[in-house]
Amino acid sequence: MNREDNKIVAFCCEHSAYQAANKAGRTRLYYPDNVRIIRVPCAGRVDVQHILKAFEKGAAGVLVMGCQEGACQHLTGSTRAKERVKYAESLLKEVGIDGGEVRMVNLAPDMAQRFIREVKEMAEKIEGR
Amino acid sequence: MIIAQRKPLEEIKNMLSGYKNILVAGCRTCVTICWAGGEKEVGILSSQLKLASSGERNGLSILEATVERQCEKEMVIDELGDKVPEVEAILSMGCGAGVQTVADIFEGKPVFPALNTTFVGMPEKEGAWVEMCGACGDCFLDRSGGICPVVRCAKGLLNGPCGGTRRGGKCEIDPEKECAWVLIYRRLEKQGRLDLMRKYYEPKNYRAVKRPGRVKAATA
Amino acid sequence: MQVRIGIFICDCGKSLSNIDFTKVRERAEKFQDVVYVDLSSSLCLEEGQKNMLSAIREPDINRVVIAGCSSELKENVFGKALEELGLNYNFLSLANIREQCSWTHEGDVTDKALELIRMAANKARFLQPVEKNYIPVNKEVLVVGGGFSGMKSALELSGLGLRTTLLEAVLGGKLGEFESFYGIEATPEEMLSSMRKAVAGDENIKVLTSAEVTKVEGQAGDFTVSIGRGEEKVCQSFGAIIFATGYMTEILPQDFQLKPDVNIISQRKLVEMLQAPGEFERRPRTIGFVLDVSNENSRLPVLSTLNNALAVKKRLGSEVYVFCKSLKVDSEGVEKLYREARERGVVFLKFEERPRISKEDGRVRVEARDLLLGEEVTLLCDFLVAEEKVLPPEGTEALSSMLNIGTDSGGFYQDENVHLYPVASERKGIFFVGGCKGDSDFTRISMDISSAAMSIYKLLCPGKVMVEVEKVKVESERCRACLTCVRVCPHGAIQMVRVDTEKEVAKIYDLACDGCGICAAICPAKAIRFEGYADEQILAEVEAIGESL
Amino acid sequence: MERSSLVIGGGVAGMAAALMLADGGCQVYLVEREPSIGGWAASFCCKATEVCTKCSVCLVHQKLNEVASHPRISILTNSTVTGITGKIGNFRAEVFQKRRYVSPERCITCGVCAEVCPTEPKAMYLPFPEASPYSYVVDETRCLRLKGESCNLCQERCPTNAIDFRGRSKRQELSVSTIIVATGFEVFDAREIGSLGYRRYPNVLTGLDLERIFNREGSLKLPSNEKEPQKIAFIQCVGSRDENHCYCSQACCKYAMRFARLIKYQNPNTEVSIFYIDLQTAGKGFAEFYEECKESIRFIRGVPVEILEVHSGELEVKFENILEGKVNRETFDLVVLSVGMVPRKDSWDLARILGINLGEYGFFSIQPLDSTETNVEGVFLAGTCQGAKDIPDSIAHGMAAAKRATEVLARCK
Repeated sequence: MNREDNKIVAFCCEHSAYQAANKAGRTRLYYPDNVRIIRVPCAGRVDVQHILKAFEKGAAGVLVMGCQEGACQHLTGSTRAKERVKYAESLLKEVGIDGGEVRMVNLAPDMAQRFIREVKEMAEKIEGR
Repeated sequence: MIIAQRKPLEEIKNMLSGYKNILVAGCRTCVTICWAGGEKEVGILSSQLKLASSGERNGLSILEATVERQCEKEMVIDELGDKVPEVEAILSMGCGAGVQTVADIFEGKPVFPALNTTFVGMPEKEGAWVEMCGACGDCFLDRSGGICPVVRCAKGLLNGPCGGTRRGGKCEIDPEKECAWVLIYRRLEKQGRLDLMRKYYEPKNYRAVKRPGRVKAATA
Repeated sequence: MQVRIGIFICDCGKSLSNIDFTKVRERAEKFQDVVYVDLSSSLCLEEGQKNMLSAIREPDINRVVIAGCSSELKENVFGKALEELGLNYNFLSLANIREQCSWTHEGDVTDKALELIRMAANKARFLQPVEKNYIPVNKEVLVVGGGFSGMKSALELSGLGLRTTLLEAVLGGKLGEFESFYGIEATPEEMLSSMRKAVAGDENIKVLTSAEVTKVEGQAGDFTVSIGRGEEKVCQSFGAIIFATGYMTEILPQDFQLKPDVNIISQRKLVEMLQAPGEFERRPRTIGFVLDVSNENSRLPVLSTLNNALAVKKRLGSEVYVFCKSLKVDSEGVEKLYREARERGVVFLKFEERPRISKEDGRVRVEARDLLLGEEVTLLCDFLVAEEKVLPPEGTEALSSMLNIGTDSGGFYQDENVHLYPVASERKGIFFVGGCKGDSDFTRISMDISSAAMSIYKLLCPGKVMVEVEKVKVESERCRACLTCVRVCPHGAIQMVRVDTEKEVAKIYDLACDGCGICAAICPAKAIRFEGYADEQILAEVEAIGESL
Repeated sequence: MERSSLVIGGGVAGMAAALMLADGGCQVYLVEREPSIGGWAASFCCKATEVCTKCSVCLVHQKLNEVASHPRISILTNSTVTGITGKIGNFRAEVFQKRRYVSPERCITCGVCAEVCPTEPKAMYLPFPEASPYSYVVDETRCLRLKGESCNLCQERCPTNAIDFRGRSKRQELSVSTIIVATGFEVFDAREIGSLGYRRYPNVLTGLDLERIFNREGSLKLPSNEKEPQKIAFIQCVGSRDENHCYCSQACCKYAMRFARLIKYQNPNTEVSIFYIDLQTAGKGFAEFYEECKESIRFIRGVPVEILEVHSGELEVKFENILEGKVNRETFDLVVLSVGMVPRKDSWDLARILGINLGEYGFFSIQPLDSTETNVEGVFLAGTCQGAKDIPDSIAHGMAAAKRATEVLARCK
């Protein structure tokens, strides 16, 4: 995967973001097709190394999408994911990737619109670079 | 437990400038426990280095390995022995002792430290560590109720608090830090051993300690 | 054992028009380790599955990738189909080429569909088998706390045939604050005594008085609890624990200038005086109640005030005034009680700023600006019943840190997470019921008690629980015993154990583990492997993105 | 006698009860009137700002998936209970299943039938995206074929021939040992209070409309001109705590405040005020949320009686401002009526079938000390059919009803 393909890797928690993506599909709402959704049991499962490896393999943007912070089935999953995304951002800034290419998103299973807005924002941010 | 902290990436990149293929060697003992040089951090640093060099024409090629304990010759040779010939330089993520053991074994290749070894300490809370012992070679803890004034008092005094202790028992120099001697006083008071604080203790003779220290077991 | 992947693509009744399935089929055959690719039109129906099962048998496929739609319930349908073939149900990897590909993008999406299938196939190459097994659970239950909630929990559990041990210093609790309940004939006293009789008579319930919990170890299904009774210490194993330690009430001095000679009394004192009329030298002419001063958001003071105000009206017939800001009526039947009180002549005065309370020749003077009248109101009353702030019982802090569970913003048990309501805690097998969870009313407390009893019945009644053995596993030779995972696990499912090599390592209890993977992500020594979402499986999916087609 | 239970109503309380019974080892028949289970809350929206406001709507989605994939729960949709005989331990329930032209087992929801359907709006539709059983449904009022015309475009094009217009309704008999009634509530029809102008003025909405708008669009626009509303008023206690509804619907203050926070979060310069009688802010963790609301939302004591649309399309609200003690008029872009819960109109005939009594306000009545037991042994209540409750309490009530049913089963075996 090389950087020009502008691929977005989205780690989606199976309880909220993955369901929101399905809902977007079921209501036939369109969003950019350079997104690749990877299903994880909880946003807390995503490690800093996964995010860096995604960029290393050529991803242009990474989205970590988990539940709302008070509604995570595993209580601290989303909070931990937020901290790790912040840490990943600082590591990427050291390497020169500091245009906000990695982002933590909090969703609920019915927020198809929000999922689409986040994906579109990330797609525009990468094109703009 | 030895606590260490990773150097900023800028510093590491400057060390490695001019070398194209590198071995990043982690250590599975102390630096893993303090989240600085374990297998996970080896992966993170390698990804960063690869990303940093992805811009240039022939980017870095990086080998990753993690030694069981970098301060043991046999373990270093066992883990890195066959990888070192393929690389130009070694970036060791062990503590100071680890880096030097690797450097002594592989004399032919430059060995660079990726971490700053900071102190001997304990976890304050999950993910945060605090210094507890300065390895001064002449332990004073029996006379200070188990709280080391050499390290935990900013000025390292041995005879009671300086005159500037703040209200609430905070240190004069760093308002968030507890004054070590106030802690010592309270503990000794609880144990009824306040007489220890009435004795006068000679200042420590730091020059007497021959560097580098050496300890030899009787049976060795 | 060589990985041989079979890919089964479903074109959903030929309705996914923007995917060229012939091209997908050709390209899919070239993926790594793929030995068989099959295209069918409705995999989710019986006929679709039949030909899939027969296809798997011939070239002994041992990993299955299904590219189709998203319906989760199909996952365990395919899982069972694999098991029938003797394949482990974990050898299944799904790619969603309908909701996440064909339906959400315009134009031709064949390349994206191909990529999604290759991601699933790449992940399938690293899948390991997961076995299921039964873990025996202890069917004894411990109930801590002997108040109304504790006794009722023990009775309800015994109704389901579960044996319980009830710990309490004194049986009784908070019912003493109520003189009577609106709409219920039995007085609180009678209810409590009948409950005590029932508890004493029930052979499923063993009562240990003046006992408290000193230490809890182990996990759901097998807690070892050490109970201190005076100097004697008992250690016993339980399958589940219910905490019903109730709440504490306290009249905040700064809200009510409590001076000995001023007649400011608590609800309990008022009830005692009502039950023993001789207490009053002479019949009080006016009694005042004050609410919403120390805590604007609690239901219990409203319940006790309305019930006791009605009781005063019936018993003494004296004038009753209630000062409140916003009356909490969102409990069962409280609006009717509020209406009944008003009809009986109880006067409700609503204030915005806090009323000023002072003493005037032996009686209590209350001044406040009443909203409905729009002017200052001063009231001289013989007795003022002060509002008591509902507080968590002491020892909550110590017990919750010993159990490694969180408390909510008010300091009560049970963290404020939506998934824990009504009675669960972060740790499986530990439940909270009644006032110790925070301020609540009687209908909700009895609902809590029944839900807790049912949740425990669901967990313990079969005597064994089916778990996925070591789905999340600590590799003991890599583990450095740095305790990070023990501290991070939100469900307290990880504890340190001594392994045969005399080394202490972390161990994940399959029954308590809820499969979130937070420990696997944070482990600095990469010692925890989460089968199904292991690092190499996630990175395999990432690598498969964008590889040359 | 293999233990089995009948749950009438597939809303959040019915699902919670069914899951608990099934996990306790009992075979459950879940009878649902609509083509899909989920009830009201399945179409509600998540009201989180940065942090979750604990409205528990995501629990409903989770329960929907769990019920759909549970081996011991069999879902009968489009069905109602027409007769009950027998007593506790062996009730015989007669279930009438309205004909379903699209068979849920065969339908793979490929959407081809909806594409070819000539009607507008489509006669062939999905109840809602997370419907369970996930299958298309025919709307009898709009389908040309059912109006007598000869059109079977969808039947020809369906790849798994799941559509069969000759399907007839079925009558089925289930033998169960206990029954749990979870038939839910109805939203108070705000048109009953004519002076509030609901349905007369486009910019007067109810809490239910807001839920649907946020669920579909994700943000709020003025129905009249699709612009962002600048000034919004919430009116509490519409259809609760009045003469013929002498109860508090428990959920309206909470959902009104959550919506107000959500709207302020989405565009902070909108002015939001809430008119109330007594603000219900009790509940776990709600005190902190109420403190946050106080800073950004204007609370006015006193409930308006009249809304008139003035020439500029704005709504003029006439209310008695109790603080100042005089009647004010104020204009708003949008007014939301926080409607309460009223008993279902058809609970009369279910009461007749089951022989259970109706309470004072039309909800089913309960025994004094237990909010799930009815006067008929073996028949229990769960959720809002017994009285107004919010989502978490309905779940707790469903679990409590399941416990009572299991306890009675264990005793009567």
